[in-house]
Amino acid sequence: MGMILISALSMGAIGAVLAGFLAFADKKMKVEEDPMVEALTGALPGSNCGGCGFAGCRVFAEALMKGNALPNACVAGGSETSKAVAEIMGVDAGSMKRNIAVVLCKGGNNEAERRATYRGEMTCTAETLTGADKSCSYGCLGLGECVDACKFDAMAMNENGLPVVFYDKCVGCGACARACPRNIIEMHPEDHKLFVYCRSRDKGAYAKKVCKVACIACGLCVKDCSAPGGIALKDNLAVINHDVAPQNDESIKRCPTKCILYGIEESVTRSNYFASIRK
Amino acid sequence: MESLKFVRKPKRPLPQNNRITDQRTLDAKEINPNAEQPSQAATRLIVSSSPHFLNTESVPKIMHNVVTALLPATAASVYFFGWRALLLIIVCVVACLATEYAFQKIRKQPIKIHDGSAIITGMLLAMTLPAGFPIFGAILGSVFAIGVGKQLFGGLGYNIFNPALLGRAFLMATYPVLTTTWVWPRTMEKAIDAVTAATPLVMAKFEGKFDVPIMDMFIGNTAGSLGETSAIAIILGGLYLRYKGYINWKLPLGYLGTIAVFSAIFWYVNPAKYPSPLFHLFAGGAMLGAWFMVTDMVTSPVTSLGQWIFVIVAGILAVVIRLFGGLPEGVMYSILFMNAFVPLLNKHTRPKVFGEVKAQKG
Amino acid sequence: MGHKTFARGVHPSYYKELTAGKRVEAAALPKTVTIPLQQHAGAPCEPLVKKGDLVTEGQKIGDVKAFVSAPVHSSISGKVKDIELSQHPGGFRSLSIIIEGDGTAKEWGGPAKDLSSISVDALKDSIREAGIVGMGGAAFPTSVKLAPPKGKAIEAVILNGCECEPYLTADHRIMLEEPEKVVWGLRALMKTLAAPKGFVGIEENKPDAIEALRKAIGSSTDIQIIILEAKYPQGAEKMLIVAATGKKVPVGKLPLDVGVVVNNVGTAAAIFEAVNWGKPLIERIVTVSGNGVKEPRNLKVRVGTSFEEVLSQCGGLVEGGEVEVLNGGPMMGIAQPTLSVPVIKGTSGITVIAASVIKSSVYEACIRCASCVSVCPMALMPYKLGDFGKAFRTGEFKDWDGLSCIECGCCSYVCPSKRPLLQWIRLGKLKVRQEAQKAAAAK
Amino acid sequence: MNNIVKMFLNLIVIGALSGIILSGVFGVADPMIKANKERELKEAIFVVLPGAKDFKVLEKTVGQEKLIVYKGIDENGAPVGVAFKADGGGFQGNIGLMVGLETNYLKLRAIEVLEQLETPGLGDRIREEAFKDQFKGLEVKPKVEYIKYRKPEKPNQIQAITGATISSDAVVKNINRAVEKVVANFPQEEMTRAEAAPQAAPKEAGNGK
Amino acid sequence: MANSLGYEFKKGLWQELPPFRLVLGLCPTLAVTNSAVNGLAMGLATIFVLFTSNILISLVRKTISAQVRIPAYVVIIATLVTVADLFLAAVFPDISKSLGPYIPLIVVNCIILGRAEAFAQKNSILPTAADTLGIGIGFIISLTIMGTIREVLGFGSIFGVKLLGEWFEPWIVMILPAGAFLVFGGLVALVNWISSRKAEKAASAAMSR
Amino acid sequence: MELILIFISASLINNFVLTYFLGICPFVGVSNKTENALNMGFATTFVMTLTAAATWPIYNYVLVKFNVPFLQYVAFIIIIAALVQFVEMYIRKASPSLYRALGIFLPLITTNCAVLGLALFMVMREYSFLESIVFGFATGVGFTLAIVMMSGIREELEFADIPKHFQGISITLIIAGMMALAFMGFAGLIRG
Ligand SMILES: Cc1cc2nc3c(=O)[nH]c(=O)nc-3n(C[C@H](O)[C@H](O)[C@H](O)COP(=O)(O)O)c2cc1C
Ligand SMILES: Cc1cc2nc3c(=O)[nH]c(=O)nc-3n(C[C@H](O)[C@H](O)[C@H](O)COP(=O)(O)O)c2cc1C
Ligand SMILES: Cc1cc2nc3c(=O)[nH]c(=O)nc-3n(C[C@H](O)[C@H](O)[C@H](O)COP(=O)(O)O)c2cc1C
Ligand SMILES: Cc1cc2nc3c(=O)[nH]c(=O)nc-3n(C[C@H](O)[C@H](O)[C@H](O)CO)c2cc1C
Ligand code: SF4
Ligand code: SF4
Ligand code: SF4
Ligand code: SF4
Ligand code: FES
Repeated sequence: MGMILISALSMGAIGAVLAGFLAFADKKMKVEEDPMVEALTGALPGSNCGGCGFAGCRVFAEALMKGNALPNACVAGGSETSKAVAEIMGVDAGSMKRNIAVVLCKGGNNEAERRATYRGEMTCTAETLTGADKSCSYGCLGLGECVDACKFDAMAMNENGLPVVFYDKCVGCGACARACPRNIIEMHPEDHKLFVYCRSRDKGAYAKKVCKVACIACGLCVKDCSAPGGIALKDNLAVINHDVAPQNDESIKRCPTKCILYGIEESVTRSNYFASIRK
Repeated sequence: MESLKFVRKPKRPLPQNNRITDQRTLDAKEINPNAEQPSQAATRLIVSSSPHFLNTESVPKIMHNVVTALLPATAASVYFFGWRALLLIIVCVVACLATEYAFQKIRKQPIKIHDGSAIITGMLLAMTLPAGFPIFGAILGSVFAIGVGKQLFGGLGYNIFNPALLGRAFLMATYPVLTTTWVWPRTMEKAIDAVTAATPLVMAKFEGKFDVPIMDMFIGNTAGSLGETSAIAIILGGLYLRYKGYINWKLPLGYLGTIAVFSAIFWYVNPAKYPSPLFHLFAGGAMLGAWFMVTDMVTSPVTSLGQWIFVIVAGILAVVIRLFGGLPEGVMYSILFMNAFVPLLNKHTRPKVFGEVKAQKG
Repeated sequence: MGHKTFARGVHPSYYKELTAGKRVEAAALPKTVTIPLQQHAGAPCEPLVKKGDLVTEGQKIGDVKAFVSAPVHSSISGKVKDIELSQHPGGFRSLSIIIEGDGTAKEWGGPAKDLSSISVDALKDSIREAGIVGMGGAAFPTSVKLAPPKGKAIEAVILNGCECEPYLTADHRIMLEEPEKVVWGLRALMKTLAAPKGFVGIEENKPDAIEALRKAIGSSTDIQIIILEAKYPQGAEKMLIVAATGKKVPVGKLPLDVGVVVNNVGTAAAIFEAVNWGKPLIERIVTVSGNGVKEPRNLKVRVGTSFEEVLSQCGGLVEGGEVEVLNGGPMMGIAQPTLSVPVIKGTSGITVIAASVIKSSVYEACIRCASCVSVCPMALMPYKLGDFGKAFRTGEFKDWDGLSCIECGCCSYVCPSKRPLLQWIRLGKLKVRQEAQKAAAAK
Repeated sequence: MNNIVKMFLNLIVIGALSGIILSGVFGVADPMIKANKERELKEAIFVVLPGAKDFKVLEKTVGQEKLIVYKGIDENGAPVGVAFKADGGGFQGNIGLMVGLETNYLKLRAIEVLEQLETPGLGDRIREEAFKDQFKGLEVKPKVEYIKYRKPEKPNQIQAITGATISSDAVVKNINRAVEKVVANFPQEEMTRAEAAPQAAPKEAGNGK
Repeated sequence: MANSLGYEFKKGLWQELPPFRLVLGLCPTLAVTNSAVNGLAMGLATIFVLFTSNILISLVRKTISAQVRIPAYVVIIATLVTVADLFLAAVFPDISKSLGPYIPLIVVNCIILGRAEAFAQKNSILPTAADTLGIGIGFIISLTIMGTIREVLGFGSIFGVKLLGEWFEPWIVMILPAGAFLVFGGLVALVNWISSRKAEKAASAAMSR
Repeated sequence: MELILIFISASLINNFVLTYFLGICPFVGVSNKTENALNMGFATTFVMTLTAAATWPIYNYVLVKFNVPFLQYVAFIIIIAALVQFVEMYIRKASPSLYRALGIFLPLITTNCAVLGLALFMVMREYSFLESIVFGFATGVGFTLAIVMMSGIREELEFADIPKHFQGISITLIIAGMMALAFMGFAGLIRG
């Protein structure tokens, strides 16, 4: 009996001491924290297992806040935690129009001239460090750095050496646009449908010589556009003002090189693309 | 959360594993035949990043030279242990090559077994085994050495530990008795009547005897693993490599020097209890380790200071294990242990950048 | 006997015998020239002429107010045909003035003036006005080097006659054929900078040039010739300075911080012509060499002449197969995607490398052989920098001193796995630069 | 403040409950655990002292160290030998032995391995009968020795296990060390003295001490 | 978060299979799995603690204030572990011996506190029971598999029954620490491979539609 | 001498991580960057030394005295938890810069079974007070050594071409296995 008493008393005492200690700590040493980090930390398991690769749950929460971690990195909590975290962090997805990536070059292997052969690290940025082998100094180099940058499997290189964006997969993160050293990819709201698929600011004669589908700045689309100022020529290139130009196909009809196109991108979804390849 | 992985780039996939392919030439020539050159239509211009001159060294060249350098030791092992030694070497080499081939095939990588590095691993692994070692064990060791020790890290160049030694360490842990069951060399069979032989180091450790004539150890006339017996054959190969410029003198000499100096201290204190430095240099795997394993480029540091630290600590550890450890030989473990430090050494012993004035951050 | 040198470096095959014995010949007068408005480090020029204008040889056709810049001049007489973007030998496209020649050429010449009769300001002025830039490759405006910040005393001017690049012999020929100009130019540099000492650094494999310069210097002691080991990159500024004077240019500092200015021997000769003859930098010696060109030669070429035209005067390219046409030597030169690019002020050579020597297009994993580490003249860790650069890991790239790389290419040269280390390091530098720009823009 | 009270209550209650539960469980389990230990000890002693039916515990304190020997007696109370523990480091960790020595301190009766961490299949073969049997009747004067690869030649020699020389060596060293201590500290007369015959009923667990 | 009980149970068997998918509780997994029996025993001990402690925690979760959450849970867990330890020592002394200090270390097994924090603390008893049973059974299975592999290769036997014939030369490394790491690493890779195969199949099924 | 032997034994020969499998979770979790690993190692060493110093008297003067050794697990874990928390708060107050470097790793240590294992081994082996402290410190050093070595290797492997399914913890554990093989060389280094 004595032992039971001793045990109960000593454990109770330890508990009391600990509680006092923690109460004291709670009052005296509390450090003000970002409420968002608090909320995130609360949503995490708190077992500080380190499984996420960060030193404990709080650090992980801070990394989440800074955008250095993915919500699903916590292994201990599993899917529930990921969901909860995503909820807390959740940007109001519904209120924003989706952006998607548009590749503004159609000069692939079949259309554009390559005046030399490039050897070296096979990424687009690396190639731009040397005299690039493509004659057009604005066009896509075709080494797929953008495809590598896409973390959502929303891009692939086609047979013609040009990147394709899958309309159904792209989440509009813009990683591809940032990766492209030639700034060929632009992010656009998905209701933009009319694009000049060329970035060449070379004079028409040269542009035409090196690429069959270059914009040669002939000005026909500018004339055909029903809204004045919808399309303008700037630096030897037709530029569309999407706020003004009607998103239809009236201005593309007379383009001699077919570099201005309407609404082709949305038809490419991931599955129909791969289905077409398989055939 | 598994992301789907398909052929992301059909037709002309980006080079896998960073290999530069030459596909572009084909594309340009075939698809765009009228891409004209300003002059000399038949000559194609190449663009690449400088430098445009490269020297003529190549990985296969280096590796094949190492194989050549191992030939004297191979010959010596066959001379001392008979055809069984050759069989063991061949089995290891073939098993290593086969494992490498299988891995590269499974991973759909270009097959690179001709670069010779797996041959070296096989030869060196065999060199660390006793002549009577069973064939199945040799195969197991080779598969582990190449499969786990090298290919799991991504193949040549990425491994952290010396594959041959890892294979040997694995065998040591798997079959401790078989790996330490020695046979006498043919040349001294009738000298001793016992069934199993004892290497000089085993005798030193467990019987306190280290009276094996140094000359015998130098030539290879003692019991031991295939490659640990004939010091002269190994030195010959090592000098060849040094002459060819494939090894840095710091590594073998630093390692051997440390062993000699450190063991000399003990020897000086108590020559009756501790063997002489010469004994340490020529016994066991010290020579093989120093000339062929410490010098493995992949698993040794790249900086000068790092190399010094590597060999000195490894040398001390080898002597400590030999003199005080449970095992008679410490060369293998000393090298493996230091292999694990190589990344840290490389990172923290960077040379001072040209013109660097302030002290390097520690 | 060991000559003076620096630590590390490599010994590529030099192949200088192809052109070292050949006198400099004048190239044919080009029919048209394409003169890029950016032929130098620093701000590009703005055109001073319009389409259709008539220009004369030596007329200034482009200039800009910026301090770090140099004017450009017409290298022939004729009519401005166009001003447009065209391929630049640096691998980009730049605005260029295209001039159609009238077939006439001007005679330049005159006696050497007495240096003491010219004021420092006059010297500086004529150097700037003549558009003189460094002819050792980087094309840094020489006038900038001649205007050190106040309080920095220059103790020595070093002339760079190393020419450590394989194939190239332009500097060698200048020293051999016009040593007086070089010495005069050096003295002019010393005067403008008030430097008491002058050095000429020459690799030991050019004994005839050393002899010629010795003669030109005569008995005076203000100029000293330093014989250096033939090793690449002996000609790199920092390596030359440490070999010649034992001083190390600190990281992130300029030679003038250790009281030294380095100039190419060709630059010195150009200064002679500019000051004595009033001839701007419209012509330079170009070594055309390599195993891909039929008749290697040393040519005196007008700036703006297309590579194609220069090469055709050397028998043209070897037929068939693949070649690399380089602006410069094989170690640092820039490969050209087209032959329509013009020779510019910094074109010290056109090297053509044919298939047999072209880099293999495959590389292997790094086997950590340490070769790159042991040759890097800047004592960097190229194999790591390559990895960081390739992966755009700018933080680590900077931590491992990637920005100190002088892009000499020794690391790529020695790598047995044929890894394009320097290209990756360039990627890393590019990303660092871009990030810095972004950070600056954000402010 | 409510919260703080709650904190205190939480921890005190949980702590106290834990104490109660544990002491309860301990109360039940402890006798059983002790019995297990006792049985183990007894079994080991009887193994190394064949013929013993009971034992008597003798204790001595030498310096810091407490020496314990178990004097085995047969049904008549006649001493059959002394048993004692011998510990010491082996290849991987401690090797704990129970050693049975004849009362004349000349020969071993048997040994038993109580505890060892040696490599399975190698060093742990010291637990095999073949190895332990070698110690039966082994002379301890001048001391126990091991010999490698060959059959023992002298009456104080055993053959080491091939590939586990170190473990064999450790066993031998442990025995020598322990025997030496026992011999030095427990006069032989103490051992040869007869004891009262053991009661028929097995002893109550827990008072072996 | 209203998942069915069946789901909560099943996810521990594959989706969150510890310790391969849910990388927690590595220490016991590696340490005690040198034979199938040990693995099983450890698994059982763990599931006992996991189940009871999480049920308790789920019961009291509302009454415990946030600041003392972890200490309170730890006390509960440690109490239960002590119970398990005493029980094993009293009833199965052999197993208790071979598991050694790893039983008390269940206290700090990350799985238990991890599940307590991640699940029990937020859910009522039934889902908690399903979750812990699933996770616990997954853990038992994993440990037993690890133990089996190591025992078969290291001793040539399974649950102590000789499986491979005399020809088999046991791989002693499998019983050593190194073997534990290697086998575990290999199993993790295997699990990765299987799950990526599954995902690929699912994806290609979706695509062919 | 005894103390030196304990030190070598606990840090090298019987390295907690590589031979007793204690503290594997942080060993795997926090070994991806050398800086983190080093700080984690320091923090653990510190806590381990303190734990040894704190649990020894409690065990010997309280639990044994009152004859309630069965409370040791509960008591130890509470002491450790409190200790870690106390250290964390103290450092946060005393030196914010040190806290930034170390503090974040401290919570991780509570659930590091190496710390509890240390206390248990200490009791089991009946170390004296001084020996316990050396043991605690040496164990921490051994942990630091292992985790720092691993972090160096993992940093190097970031650029390696590891087969997909082996990436991450799989290869980490396999490397740990190789390190365990290498550490086997120390076996038997110290014998009685
Ligand atoms: C790797 C490397 C090699 C160089 N080699 C030479 C050379 O051989 N000759 C030379 O005149 N300049 C060479 N330079 C350029 C010099 O560093 C320096 O810029 C030049 O000598 C300055 O003179 P300048 O401004 O008159 O051109 C080299 C530069 C680098 C980075
Ligand atoms: C931003 C910048 C400023 C420089 N300023 C000076 C200067 O004030 N004085 C000088 O002598 N050189 C100056 N230099 C020139 C360098 O020292 C060096 O000669 C030039 O970059 C060409 O060297 P290289 O041919 O070795 O590459 C400057 C270079 C750069 C990039
Ligand atoms: C994995 C491994 C485990 C070992 N385990 C033991 C052991 O338990 N006991 C032992 O005495 N030696 C052990 N050894 C030591 C070696 O077998 C050592 O070489 C041997 O003791 C030498 O004795 P021998 O002369 O009988 O071969 C082990 C070695 C290795 C590599
Ligand atoms: C000088 C030299 C020594 C080598 N030593 C070894 C060795 O000890 N073990 C081995 O497996 N491979 C060795 N190799 C081959 C190769 O480097 C090795 O297979 C790589 O470690 C595999 O990535 C050596 C290569 C060279 C050039
Ligand atoms: S990287 Fe982002 S923006 Fe670009 S295609 Fe992929 S998901 Fe779309
Ligand atoms: S779009 Fe840009 S990044 Fe993508 S392949 Fe073309 S050049 Fe490269
Ligand atoms: S890292 Fe830069 S400086 Fe060093 S060798 Fe390579 S290119 Fe030259
Ligand atoms: S030279 Fe090449 S293989 Fe050697 S260390 Fe450098 S990058 Fe690696
Ligand atoms: S189970 Fe030991 S640290 Fe996680």
